Amino acid sequence: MKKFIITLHALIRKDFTIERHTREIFLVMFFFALSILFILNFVLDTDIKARNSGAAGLIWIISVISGQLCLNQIMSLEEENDMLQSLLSAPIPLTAVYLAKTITCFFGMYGMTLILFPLYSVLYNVSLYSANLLWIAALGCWGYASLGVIISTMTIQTRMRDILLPVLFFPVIIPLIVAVVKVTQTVFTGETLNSASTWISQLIIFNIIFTTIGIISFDSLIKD
Amino acid sequence: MNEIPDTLNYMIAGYILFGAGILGYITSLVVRWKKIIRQKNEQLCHNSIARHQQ
Amino acid sequence: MINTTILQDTFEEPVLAAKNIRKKFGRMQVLKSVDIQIRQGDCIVLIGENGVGKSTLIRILSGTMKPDYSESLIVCGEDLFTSEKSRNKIGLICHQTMLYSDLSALENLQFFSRLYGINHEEEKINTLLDRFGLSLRKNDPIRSYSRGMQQRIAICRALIHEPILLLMDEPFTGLDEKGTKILIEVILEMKSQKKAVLLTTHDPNSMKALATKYIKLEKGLITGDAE
Amino acid sequence: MQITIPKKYIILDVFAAICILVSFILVMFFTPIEMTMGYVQKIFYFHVAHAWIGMLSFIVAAAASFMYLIRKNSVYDLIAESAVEIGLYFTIIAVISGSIWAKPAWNTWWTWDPRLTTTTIMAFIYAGYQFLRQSLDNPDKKGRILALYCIIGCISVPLTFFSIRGYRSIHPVLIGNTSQGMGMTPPMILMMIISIFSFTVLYLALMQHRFLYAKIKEETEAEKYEMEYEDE
Repeated sequence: MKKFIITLHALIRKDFTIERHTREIFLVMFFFALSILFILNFVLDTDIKARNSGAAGLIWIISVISGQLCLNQIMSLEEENDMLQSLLSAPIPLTAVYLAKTITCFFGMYGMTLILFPLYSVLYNVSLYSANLLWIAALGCWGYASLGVIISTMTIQTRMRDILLPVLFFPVIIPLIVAVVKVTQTVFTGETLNSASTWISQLIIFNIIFTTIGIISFDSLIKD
Repeated sequence: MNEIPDTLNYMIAGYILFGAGILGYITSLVVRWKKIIRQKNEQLCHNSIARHQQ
Repeated sequence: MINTTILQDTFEEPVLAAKNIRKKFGRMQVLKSVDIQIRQGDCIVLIGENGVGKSTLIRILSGTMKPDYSESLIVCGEDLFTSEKSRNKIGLICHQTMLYSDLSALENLQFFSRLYGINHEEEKINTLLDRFGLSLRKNDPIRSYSRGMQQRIAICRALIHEPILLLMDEPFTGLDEKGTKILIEVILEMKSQKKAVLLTTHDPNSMKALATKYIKLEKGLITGDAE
Repeated sequence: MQITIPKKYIILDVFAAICILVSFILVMFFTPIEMTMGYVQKIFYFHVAHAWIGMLSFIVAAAASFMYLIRKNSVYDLIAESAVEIGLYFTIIAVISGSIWAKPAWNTWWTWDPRLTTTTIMAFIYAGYQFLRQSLDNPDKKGRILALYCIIGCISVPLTFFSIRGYRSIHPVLIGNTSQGMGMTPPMILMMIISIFSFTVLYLALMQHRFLYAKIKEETEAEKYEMEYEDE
């Protein structure tokens, strides 16, 4: 168990070190999200009602679309120079590789959403502050990362690579997006969380199902 | 008594769609089938020539 | 009489014992039934034509690829597929460098030494880098290195956990003069330390001084002791 | 050696053709005309049958994928391939015909009804599966990756359905009536069962041919691969 954590730590730290050197993933993802946020301005310009009611959906759609960049980039790191084979030959369980990738991707996504929420409220003059958002965003991002890592592991091994990821990923992520948007909306409108309890449980179920699938099946995805 | 709305056109469109769909799929299957048979025969020829040469 | 003494001499547990390995690609039976035994102090050179399955065999023996069937595949007394520990004893060098090109040499080696659970990593990394003549540039990203230097670090990476068995797929391709010299030294050292090496090469003649045995892979079978 | 379609396949083909023809005639001449919608209601029988085939092949594909992961037998992969292709076809037809029906019935081409939405998302997943199949090379890994994607899709679709259904139950929509709200009379129900049955027969007939095709294609491709490999 201790060894597992050391391995996990090493894998995650490696991803962050690469990110620190190149600043390829997070910054690009963040500026992509920012530019979408600005484009929205032309749509939402005068419609104050839409700004309020659409906030949850818009923010999550922005993070879903820009998170895709992170998924692509994070997995193609391993595809370059046959790194997957290198990891396979090391005395580590592949579950650790899956979890490490999911955690890294989770941090990237989580960081971005946490910036997006206040940014949206500043730019569009909507008040969206609630402590509950912290764990709701965490649940959403984890589900996104756990399924996204599985799908992007599939797509990096294909000929089409980057363009295939959204086509495969978006249809299957819909239940998560619906649930997380609903919960966020409930928070924004100031209702009690009890009224969104089915959504929260769905969010949790989704997380559990896809994390389990990833843990079970990851080795069969990357082994020859 | 209520008038039954005239929606015959829609029905005809729908059934043309069904017919075209089924026939279209069967046709595509037949076309692909013929193509693969041709390929297979070519391959068999190629193989027998290769064997002959050996 | 002479025969028996030789037998007794080599009668130790083999470093790697593989029996009846089979591998299919689609419907193509690349490896039909491969038996390999590598003993301590061996340097086996695997030859064969292109596309005959040399790289596949290396990958299977290193545990990165699963064969369709294998009667046994044992490294140092442990089953390669069930025991993670046995992977600690194998070093692998492939065509690709298997290094993160955005990390520096030092960071790459640190990462792998953590994966392999090595103590006193700093010392080991520094001695290795010194030996391969890389300590001056150890903080530059791998991307900026020349091909030969990258290959040298790839060798460092394979040696960091002090493997008992070194598997190399065309190690001399793309290696500069200095690297070749060092690699030959490494192989000689492995031999003298009763460790084992298995490598493939496209130029078997150059390996005459090092090889203890040539084996040939042909039509999915090993035809041993080919010259 | 000439490859031909086995004789026994033709029996099922003929049976399927008769079934479809009979149900078509029954729909056209022997079903009552619905009062509020008129003739267009007759699309309903075939539409439901198409959607049913889509669902059925989705389940077949997921089950076959699951078996493939356990047994590693390429037959299951071929079954999944056939099922997905036929399912995609029927699902698309079902969605379009539903749209044709919705125009006179609900006075709109499209509504965000949960059933409609879920079926369309299912078609997207099928399409993604097809793209994935086209762009994977390694034969062994291909099967595993596809099987896993199929299973993920199969888990995701019901989740989507329930999530959208829950959404509607909180926010009532203008068009509450889905297909059940029509008040079907016994002959209608009977007709629906007949058409579903005939389309299932058609599905089986198509599946056997598609499966045979997939098998031969795999053989040819494997042989090609082999020849290329030997040439190297």
